[in-house]
Amino acid sequence: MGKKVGVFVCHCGTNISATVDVEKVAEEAKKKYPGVSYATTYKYMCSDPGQKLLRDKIKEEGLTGVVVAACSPKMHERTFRNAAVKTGLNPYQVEVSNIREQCSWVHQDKAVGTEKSIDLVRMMTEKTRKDTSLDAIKVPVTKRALVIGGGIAGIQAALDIADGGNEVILVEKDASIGGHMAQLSETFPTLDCSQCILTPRMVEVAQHENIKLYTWSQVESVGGYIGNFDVKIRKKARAVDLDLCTGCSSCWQVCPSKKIKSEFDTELGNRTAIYIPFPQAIPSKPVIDKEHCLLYRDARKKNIPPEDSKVCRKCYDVCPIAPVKAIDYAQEDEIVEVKVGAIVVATGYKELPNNVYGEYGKGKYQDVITGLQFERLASASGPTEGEIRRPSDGKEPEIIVFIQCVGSRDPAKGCSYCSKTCCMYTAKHAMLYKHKVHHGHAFVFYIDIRCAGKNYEEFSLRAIEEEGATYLRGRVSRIYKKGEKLIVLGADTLTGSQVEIEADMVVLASAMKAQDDAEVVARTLSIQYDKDRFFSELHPKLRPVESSNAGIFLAGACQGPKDIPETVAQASGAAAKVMALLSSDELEREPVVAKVDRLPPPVFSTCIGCFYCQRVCPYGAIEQEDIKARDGSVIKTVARVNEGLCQGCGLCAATCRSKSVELAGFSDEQVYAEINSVEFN
Amino acid sequence: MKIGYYPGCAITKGATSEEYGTSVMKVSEVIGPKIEEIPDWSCCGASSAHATNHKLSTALSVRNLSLAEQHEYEEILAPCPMCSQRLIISQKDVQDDDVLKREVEDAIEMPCGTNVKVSNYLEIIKNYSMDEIKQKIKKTAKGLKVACYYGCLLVRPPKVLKFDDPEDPQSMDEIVRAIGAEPIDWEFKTNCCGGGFTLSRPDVVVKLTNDILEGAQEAGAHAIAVACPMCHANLDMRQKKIEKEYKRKYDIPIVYISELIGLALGLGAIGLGLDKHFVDTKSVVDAYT
Amino acid sequence: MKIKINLNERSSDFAKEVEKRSGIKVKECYQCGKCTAGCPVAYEMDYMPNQIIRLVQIGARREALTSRTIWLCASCITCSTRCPKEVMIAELMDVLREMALEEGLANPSEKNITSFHESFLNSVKKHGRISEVWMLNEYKMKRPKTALQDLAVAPQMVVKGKLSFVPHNIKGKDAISRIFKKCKPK
Amino acid sequence: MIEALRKKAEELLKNKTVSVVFGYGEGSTPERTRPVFITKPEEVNKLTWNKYCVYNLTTYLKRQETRKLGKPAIVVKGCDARTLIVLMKESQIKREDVYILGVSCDGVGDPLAEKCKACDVHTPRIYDDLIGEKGENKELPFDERYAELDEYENLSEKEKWEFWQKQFEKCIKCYACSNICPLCFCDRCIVEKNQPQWIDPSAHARGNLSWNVTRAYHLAGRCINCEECQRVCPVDIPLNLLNKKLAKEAEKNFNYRPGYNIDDELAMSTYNEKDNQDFVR
Amino acid sequence: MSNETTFEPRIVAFLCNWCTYAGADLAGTGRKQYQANVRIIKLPCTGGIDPLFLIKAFERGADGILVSGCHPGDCHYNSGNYHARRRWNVFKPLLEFCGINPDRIQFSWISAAEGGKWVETINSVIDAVRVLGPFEGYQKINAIGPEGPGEGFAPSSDTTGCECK
Repeated sequence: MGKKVGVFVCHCGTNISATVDVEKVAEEAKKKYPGVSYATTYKYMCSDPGQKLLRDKIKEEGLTGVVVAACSPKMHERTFRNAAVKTGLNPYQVEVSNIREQCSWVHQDKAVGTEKSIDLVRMMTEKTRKDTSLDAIKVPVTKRALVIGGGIAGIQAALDIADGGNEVILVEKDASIGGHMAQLSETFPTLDCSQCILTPRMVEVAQHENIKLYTWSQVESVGGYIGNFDVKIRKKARAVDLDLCTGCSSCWQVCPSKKIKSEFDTELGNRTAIYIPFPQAIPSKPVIDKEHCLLYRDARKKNIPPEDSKVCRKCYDVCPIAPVKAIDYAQEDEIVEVKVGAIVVATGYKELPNNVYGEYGKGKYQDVITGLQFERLASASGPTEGEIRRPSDGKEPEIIVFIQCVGSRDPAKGCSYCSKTCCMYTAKHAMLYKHKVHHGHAFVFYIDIRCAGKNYEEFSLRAIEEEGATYLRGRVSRIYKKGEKLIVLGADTLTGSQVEIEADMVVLASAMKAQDDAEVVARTLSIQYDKDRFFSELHPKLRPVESSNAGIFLAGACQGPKDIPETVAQASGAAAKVMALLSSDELEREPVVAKVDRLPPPVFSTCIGCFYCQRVCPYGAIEQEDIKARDGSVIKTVARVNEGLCQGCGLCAATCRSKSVELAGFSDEQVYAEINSVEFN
Repeated sequence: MKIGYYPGCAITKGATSEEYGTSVMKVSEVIGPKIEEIPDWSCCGASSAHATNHKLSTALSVRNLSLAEQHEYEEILAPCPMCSQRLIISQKDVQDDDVLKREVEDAIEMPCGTNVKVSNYLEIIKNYSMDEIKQKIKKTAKGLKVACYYGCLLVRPPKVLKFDDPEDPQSMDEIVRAIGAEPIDWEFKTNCCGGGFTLSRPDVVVKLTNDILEGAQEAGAHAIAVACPMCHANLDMRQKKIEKEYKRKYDIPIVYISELIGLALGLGAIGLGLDKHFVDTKSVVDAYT
Repeated sequence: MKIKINLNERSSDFAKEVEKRSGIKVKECYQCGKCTAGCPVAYEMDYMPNQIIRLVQIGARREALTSRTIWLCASCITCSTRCPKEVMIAELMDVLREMALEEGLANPSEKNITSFHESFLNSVKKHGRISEVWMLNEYKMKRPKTALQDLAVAPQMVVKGKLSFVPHNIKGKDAISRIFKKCKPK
Repeated sequence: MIEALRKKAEELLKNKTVSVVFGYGEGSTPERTRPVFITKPEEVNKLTWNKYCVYNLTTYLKRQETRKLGKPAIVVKGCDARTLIVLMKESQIKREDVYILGVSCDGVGDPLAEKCKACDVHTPRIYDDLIGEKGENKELPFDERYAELDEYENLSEKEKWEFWQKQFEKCIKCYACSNICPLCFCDRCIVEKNQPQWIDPSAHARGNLSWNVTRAYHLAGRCINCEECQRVCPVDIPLNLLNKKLAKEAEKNFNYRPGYNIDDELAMSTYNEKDNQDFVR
Repeated sequence: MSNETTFEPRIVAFLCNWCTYAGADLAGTGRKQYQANVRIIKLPCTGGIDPLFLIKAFERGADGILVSGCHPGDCHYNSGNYHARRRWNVFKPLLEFCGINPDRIQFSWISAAEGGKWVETINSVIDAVRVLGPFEGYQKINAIGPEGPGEGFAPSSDTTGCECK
């Protein structure tokens, strides 16, 4: 028996009916389309009465297929499918014809809009006639989460998920957790000390019974799918046994390589080759920097195993642990395999380096520094113990210039976006400077002051009104050196004049960029990223913490520039999503998955086993299956889809020459019917 | 490969900067590449054309490109940066704009020369003659501190000219290094000298050139090397006036890079045109041993 | 200054007109002022470079075309090179100068500059190349007040053989004058 | 060479390395050869080798009748050997399940077949035994290898359309082209799929373009241009022109030649992030 | 179709669900107007678009086709558009080789945020095909049979090709 399709045309108030004669669409459908046994219109199909109409008619008319001609399926497809389910109709027998976004709103001429709507409804009716009932796919959930990145985003997400009673694995690529926030001096808009508020949370992570921490580690690969990810973590050899080491500090005190530029201090301070990045590091246990360590350099040069080198073994010798020392030169990378149900990506950002702007000296002027470098200068734990001094000669700068939007809002230099945090941190820098150098003068070049946030506007005004920073509206064109001074050529567009400042120091409010390896991480995780290489959220408004890969969530600046409060909020949001996911034992997934045909013997399947599908599948969802005779001999080897892994892109179906694999919901028959019914008026 | 030579009005025989042309020719005879003057070349229109009439400016420039292509040159050397910049920009403009291309072809009564490559003097030396210089060098100017001054037209607009770093170019510095002198790091390599305003707004020129001379002097330069007749004219001929106006003594010889190369190759100072400068170049000539 | 906006006097399409003529995307300027900050001649200008763009953006056609700024621009292209939005500001000045001449709006107080351009091009038109002496001659006739300013260097130039009194005529000078004819502004 | 071939075949059959030898035998006239399937050592004298051995015997690897004969040794020219590489990459045969008797070849057909004119695989790039001298395979320039297409690529759009319409009009959908093709090995060809019927299989002109374009497209990045389809076409459609055009595009855009290097990824199952996209808005 | 009435091209657009379809939605949300000559078929990904679909659309009377999806690097399925681009790289030249005007089969990257680009692109495809005129060549050869598109919309029967039910 043929399918009985019902067509429901929505007026959407007048959104549709103003430019589409909805009555005529319904009439035509009923009159002309085969299989349509019922057609009507309704003011708002998505409203309760609209849904009731749908349910009632499915029952009364015995409909076995439904087309709702309304807004984009992205809006209410789920609404209508859920309504249908209540009547017992399979949700995948319901289709939405998009006559609003793609018709009534884009064509003014009512005759034209009506004609097009008639076509669109017909096409969807034809597809619906070929719809088959599909059942949701159920998959079990592993109740453990992985958090990638140990900055404030990762710390917050890990703590929230762990507090919710789930196991968390936290992976950090550096030797300590803490991220950028640990480097900051004070935080806006309250000016409380960054480390003072961060370190308790770091300690909490270390002590939490539900959190397993891997520092100096990286995620090597991620397989599987929502609820069931298989993760490989590379624990890089740190040359220190974390179980044995007590963090007693004797090793780094004796290390002879003392002049290595400290990454944590943004190269303004030094560290040793065996080191902890900063005093409050978690874990408070060192790592050997193999690039600079004399022993490892010697081993590389002589091409011998490091443990055989005799050049310098001071750290080993001094290590008080017995009988086995905590220093282990022979330590090798270790791969840890874990299964998790959900993943939070919190890999953070990278500050635009100082060598991009030729007109600002490309990094050749020591006293032109970045915002993060200023944070270290201003930080009590920094290389100058919080005193603002010039890197070149240690003098206190009497005139300091801050330049906003360095790298940001500058498509010519590669970032067109606003980094969002610089207006606030520059205001903070100006204040901190004035607090520390009372007689000093602070000038801030800005284009716009963007301080939208609770107490933010007040904070930035305070810099101007109370702290005496002079704001100049204009971008700086050039910085050059003249004697001891830096000449800053700027402008103040409000007075329409050029401004030339003889400065002692310049601070660039450098842009927040995506991490250098963002693309690699994205590929490892199979998530999308945008043109600036920040990871893409699934929906800019309504699904801001979900990535494009189900079960993987985003937190913090890896998704776009963010300040601390926003990062923490998003991290907690991601944690909530993870907990919702981990709260159930099983997951339901849309059954839009591929399927390779199976036929009775002697054919078994029209698949000939060329496995192009396997090669193109982005998810490794295609497996090889041996079809065996009774005696166990292999008759043929054909493709099979692992429904758990398949994400429903249809690449396999389009690649298969014999069309032996099809995508449910977009089957050959359905697409064919749709194309076949493309008939213009 | 045949390289066509487009001197342009300023450095041709009998013009204000003829020593630049002379030294370029003399140097090329020793270290190559071989260059031949493009027959019957005409003025590129310079700033006066592009400042007032885009189509005219394009047609005047492109005419020379078309001539070069007619004579089967694959590359043109235009030592004057005003010329090389105009030729390159005009070539790009007709490449990008079909309507303009048709109009220009109508005006010049020839197909547009869209393929010939236009090179400035530094490019030519860098691409063809660096090894030759190193082999044929006879004298070195050891200890001579040279401020390489590129000006505007060699490096801007960078997206079109695609030559060197617009904020800190290095190609002239490399040449200076190759002849044994010492290029200094200074801040005014690509500042503007006022260029075409030399007659119409000499006051502007005097101010801008003073900044440049001051910068060079503070950085310890013994001489300023240039590759542009306008930069040269403004820094050299106006130096006295600048000194008077700003009450400051400079006495910095302004030399063409081609002259510096020529001296290193052992060519005579007079033949290279070093006698034609307003500021005495003796100190530079004497630095070569 | 007061900018009046009504249907007759102002054309808000000025920016569009400029863009159509030159391909320069004036609307993309967000007024950061970097062009002004780096301009070597800005100190002499009546409007800062960013203000010229602003005038174009808001359709203040007359103010832009009668400005002195457009004539004072030395075409050093520092502005375009450093512009974060890659607006071709120096090239915009060319277009505005061209429009000012076409519409007879060129600011008379920068007559030195316009006369220089005229004299220069007349020499090219006549000979195919620049004859510096004759070009100078015409310029000084046009701008008698400038007659004395370069006297200090002239004799030395003659001595050094830097001023040739015989103009060089190229063979194709007729072709050049035809180019001038065909490229005459409307 | 023939002797060496026969001797090798005899040896392989005798020591049971293989159970059948696919080779060329003499045909009804001296200018013809035919495929022979030798299963007994004493019959190896049926094997021959000459310039009339134009066929690509690898097509018998896909046929049930010949598959039944057991592990084959197969006589292949350099071009045919490329098919073997494709078949291996596409999981249709395993390397160990076929014994490759490569023959060095200076070109076949009289007059010389088109495929031989720009041949740069005179010596097969894969074999177990090589019959004949091992020559050097000098890679010919891209343009030379695809010179045959120039004439057709230079036609105007209208001429192209008319030319191909005239060709496709002749098609009687006998499917000889796909039957002979060693790489058309699907159990069920797309044209045989009737739910839905993407391509009209009936013997009239409707769907002829669809069929011929699809057939060619399905060989993109796979066809090694053995020209067998064209040879067997009863109505003389120059099918290999289409195949060759695709081969040219695949090589130009992906720097890929099917069956040339066994380690190359199959062109149509991989991608390069830097693939050409000049034509994409 | 009579030649006297002005020719209105028939364009079929195959769009990926995540980028271009959403971009077309966005054009609607922004009430950006464009010509109505297009019928959109939505698929999950450009990687899932078999060239057969395009051939079929021509067979069914399309005068032009647009295939559009996510920008490179932006595919919801990571690599679907890269694979699609490979296919187009051979398929488009093949059609051109057969004498089909390149403007009749066009490709674009349009993201979910590029409503404007969608409008621009589809208008320009429509305009280009309008200049080319109807794709009579293809339509002629396919009209020979009993189900030619010239005779109006041919609905699928419920038993298409199915004899066993």
